Amino acid sequence: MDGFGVTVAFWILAAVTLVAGGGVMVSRNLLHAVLFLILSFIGVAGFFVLLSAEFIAMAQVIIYVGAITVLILFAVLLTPRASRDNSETVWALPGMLLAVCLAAIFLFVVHDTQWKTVTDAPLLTTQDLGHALLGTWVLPFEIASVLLTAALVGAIMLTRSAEEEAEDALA
Amino acid sequence: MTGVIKSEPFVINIGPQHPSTHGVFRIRATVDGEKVVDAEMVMGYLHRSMEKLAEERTYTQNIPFTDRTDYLSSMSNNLGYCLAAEKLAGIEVPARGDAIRVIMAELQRLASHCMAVGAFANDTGAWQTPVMWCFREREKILDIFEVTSGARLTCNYMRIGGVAFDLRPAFEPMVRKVLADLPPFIEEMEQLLTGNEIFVSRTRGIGVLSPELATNASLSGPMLRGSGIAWDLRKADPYCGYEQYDFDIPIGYQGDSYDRFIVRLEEMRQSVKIIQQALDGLPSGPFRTEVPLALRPQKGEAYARIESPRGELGYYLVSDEGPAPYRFHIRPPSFINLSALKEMTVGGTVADAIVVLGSIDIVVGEIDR
Amino acid sequence: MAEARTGVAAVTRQLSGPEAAGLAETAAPGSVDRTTETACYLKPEHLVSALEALKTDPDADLVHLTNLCGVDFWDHFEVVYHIQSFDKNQIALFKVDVLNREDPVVPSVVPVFHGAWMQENETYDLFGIKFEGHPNLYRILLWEGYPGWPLRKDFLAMPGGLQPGLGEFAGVSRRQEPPMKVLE
Amino acid sequence: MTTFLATDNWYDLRDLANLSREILEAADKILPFGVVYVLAAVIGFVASFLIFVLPSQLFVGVYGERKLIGRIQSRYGPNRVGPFGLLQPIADAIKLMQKEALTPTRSDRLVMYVAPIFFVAPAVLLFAVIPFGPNMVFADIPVSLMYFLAISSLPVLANFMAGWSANNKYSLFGAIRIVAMTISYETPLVMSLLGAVVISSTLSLQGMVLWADEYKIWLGLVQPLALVIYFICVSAELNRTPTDIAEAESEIVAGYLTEYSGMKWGLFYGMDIGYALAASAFAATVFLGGWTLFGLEKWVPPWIIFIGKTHLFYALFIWTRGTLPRLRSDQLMAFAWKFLLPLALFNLFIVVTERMIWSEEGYDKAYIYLFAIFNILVSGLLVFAWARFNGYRPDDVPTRPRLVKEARGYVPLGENE
Repeated sequence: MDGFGVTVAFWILAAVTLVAGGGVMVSRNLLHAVLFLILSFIGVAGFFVLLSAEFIAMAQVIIYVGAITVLILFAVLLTPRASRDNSETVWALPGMLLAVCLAAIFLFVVHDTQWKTVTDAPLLTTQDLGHALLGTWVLPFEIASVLLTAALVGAIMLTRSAEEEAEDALA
Repeated sequence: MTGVIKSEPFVINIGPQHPSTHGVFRIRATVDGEKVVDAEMVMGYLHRSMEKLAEERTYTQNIPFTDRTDYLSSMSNNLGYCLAAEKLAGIEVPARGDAIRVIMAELQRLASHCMAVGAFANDTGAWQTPVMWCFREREKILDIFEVTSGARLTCNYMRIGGVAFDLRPAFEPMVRKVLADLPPFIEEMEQLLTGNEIFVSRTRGIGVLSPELATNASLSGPMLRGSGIAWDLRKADPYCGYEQYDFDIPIGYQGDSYDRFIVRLEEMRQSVKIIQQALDGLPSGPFRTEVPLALRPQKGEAYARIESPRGELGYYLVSDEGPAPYRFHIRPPSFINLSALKEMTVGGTVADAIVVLGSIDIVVGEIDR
Repeated sequence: MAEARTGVAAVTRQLSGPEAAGLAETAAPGSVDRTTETACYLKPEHLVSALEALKTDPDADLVHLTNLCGVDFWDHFEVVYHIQSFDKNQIALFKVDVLNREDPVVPSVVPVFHGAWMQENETYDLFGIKFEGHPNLYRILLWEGYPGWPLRKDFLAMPGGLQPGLGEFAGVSRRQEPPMKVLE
Repeated sequence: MTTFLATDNWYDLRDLANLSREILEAADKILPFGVVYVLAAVIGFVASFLIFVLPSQLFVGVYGERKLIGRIQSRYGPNRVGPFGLLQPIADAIKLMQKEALTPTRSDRLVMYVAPIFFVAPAVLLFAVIPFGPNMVFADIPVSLMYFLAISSLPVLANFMAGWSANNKYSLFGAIRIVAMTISYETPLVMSLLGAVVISSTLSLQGMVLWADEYKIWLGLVQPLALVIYFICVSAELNRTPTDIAEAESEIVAGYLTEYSGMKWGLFYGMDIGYALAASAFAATVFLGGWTLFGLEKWVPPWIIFIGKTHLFYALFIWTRGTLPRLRSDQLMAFAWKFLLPLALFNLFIVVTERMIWSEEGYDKAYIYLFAIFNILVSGLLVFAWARFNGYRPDDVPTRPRLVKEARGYVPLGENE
């Protein structure tokens, strides 16, 4: 899975993802930050494609770009205008320090790990993924879905107003 | 954050340049999300002060002004004004003149309702199709007006004492053709719209007017009848010999936009019936009483009213024996029908406000005069 | 309601002045000022109560305020009310004299008839007659600050000559002199 | 796979993939390594977009739509520019390019400029996985259905950017509406497509076409409910007229496009048609058997069959646009959650059960026809029953007003004559 095109694509995607990630932090306008976030998600999806994991790539685009950012957009729209802009700079210095520390730790770990390398990557198809999810790992999969359902119900309960609850109590 | 998410209401201007305000009318709506919490009407963009202008001109010269108030039903406006002037001066109209006036007023009602129904369907989002079909039928009626009076929109056809010209020979076959075409067309509109689930869910229960509010807010015409009040000046206070014709008053069920729509469609059927009868029994004889051009009615006042397509169109004239009316007041139906706009729109969404405005069937020329 | 309707006339009965006055006297004694052949003049201070009584009185049943307008008679104004009944099929004409031309004030009938809202606003806009008790009296057709009241008979004879009144619009007026004083 | 009469010769127009293969092989010999990928991309873009999408946009999307709607509305439609008005779309495009592209002073200028570009790019990408013929698919990836869904969830963000950046209240209305609507309609859309995936057991669009070819039946017949739900959902996501609440002309002027003009608006308008074409192509591929037509594809070039099916499906969009009024936004949302989603779930249950029975019977071909008949009947019944359950009572709505002989004031409801 290497070649000239793949290399070029990797570097382009890396640049896009990193620049967009930086844009999320730097951008003062909250909406611009969300748009940068979308770009970086798309870049990540591109990485998955390069790793021959098309299903994950498509899921990344559908879930992160199609659904999660839309939810973030809703959150932005429901934010009062005064607190909408990214003007909080008091935490810039501590944040920077923390980021540097984290980066150092990561670099250290990456450098010191004995990476297990295989010469030929196993070709995982979508069918294999399906078999794994609904065969071997069916219990964790189902537990995750129950968790998500619980989260859904909880979210609905949180947003109910007092009047609605009174109405339901009557019914 | 506790409790519900708070939202700030903001003001949105529906109009004066908006596809659905039927002219330069403006609703200054305060919305909370999509919900209208307050609606304020802003009008006057088309104000020409006709009532003042009319005080400077003779009674006959004022007829063209009436064309330009409600420009979608100029014949009815001519008729209302002429009736008021005749009442003031005590002039009798010959039988043929009356019959021609009835035919013209009913044709005008058909044309105007075509426009109202089509534009209303357009407001609910039926993209142009109903309005185009309505235009097609309206064109035929406007052709009749053109043959008769020389003008299509501002006809200036009625005169004090009768009508301006006698009917042309081509008139009767043209009207017969329209009368044959219209009932199938109304059927078609009903198939397209009244049976349509989307249309029904958009209009039913929207802009509900209780009969009490409709009466108290001085509404008239299809707005009043949609609320279940059987009141039609052609029946209640017949003019031009409407008592000779057999027709019914359609009334609605619960006073929503849908009821006003079906009332208008049914009124078109009834108009066809009236024109049929008037055309069959069209008397011969003079079509106009001779009236001096510079009419000087005796001192007094007169209030004459007709059932225009939009409702009760009244003209209140005061004479001081001069050649021009001392006071010339129009009771514009679509202006007064707007009285209940706020009550009908508040609580609904912006889309509902548009539907309600469409169901009132306003003509801005008449609102602003 | 069905019984009441048996006596409905086929043609609307135009109540004469004395008839209307009779109805008003029975419904609200002492409210009639004077009568003419066609109209009944009500006292301004009794206007709202009289119309309220006429609206609820089963004999009069004047529920529908059809028309409301002002008339300028040079020395005084009149406000004209055409009120009709659906069940009795009759229409009556009431008037109110507004004698003070400098500061014309009439009680508003909006509490009785919601439909007066628009028409009183229009009358205020074009005549300058103030309706006391109107919830939101503003110039409905012209803009706020329009100089003068156009339907008054003396509108064209304002100080400053023949001025249709556009002088207040910045950029429109080519006049050099300061904006004229308006009749207010 | 059935045998095709199409040969490997480059001049065989029944399969244009031969031609492109010949060109690429020839180019590979002369050009340095890697450039051929770029060339392949260019050929794919030219073949799918410039040759198919652009003319379809102009002559079906613009001209055809205006002409067809003109006939529905009993008028002529464009008939002045060129023969039969055929050059009208080109005249429109020239007019749009000449127009000034206004940007409001207090708008977010950058986002406002980027939005149309961001709107166009996915439309081009969508056609990469659409199979035009047996070999004529530019990127035959195994999860092309997922790819299509993923890419088609991008334009809503461009719409939102357009609506937000204009700093106009109507635009903001349109932006909020389209985002809310897309979230609502994505769910039943995917649920309905899942039925098609379950029965054909593939995520590849080409695989679905081959499935339809093998069993000699369209997926739309096996999954009629899924086809209907897909059509409704896709017209909602594409802002086609019965559900175009995001640019509802009579309510919020033009929604998120209110402040756009010139070619910036033209890109949105043109690519709306592009997306509708892509959705039609997708529907033709998944539900209508793609480039197959019961053996006819051996004689007629398969891509002509495919394009014909796409345009026929597109005509459905035009038809609904010409006849139906628009739903209110809350009604549209309720329709998605209360009506389409449960139906899609019911449909999924039925399909999964059928699939189970089918696999136990050893994938017998006869069963699929049985399932088709069963599903068509059950779908009709299900729609009707669920509508009744949700309170659909068409007989309760009066179609004619009451008639009264005389004027007499208020007539209470019971007192009919």
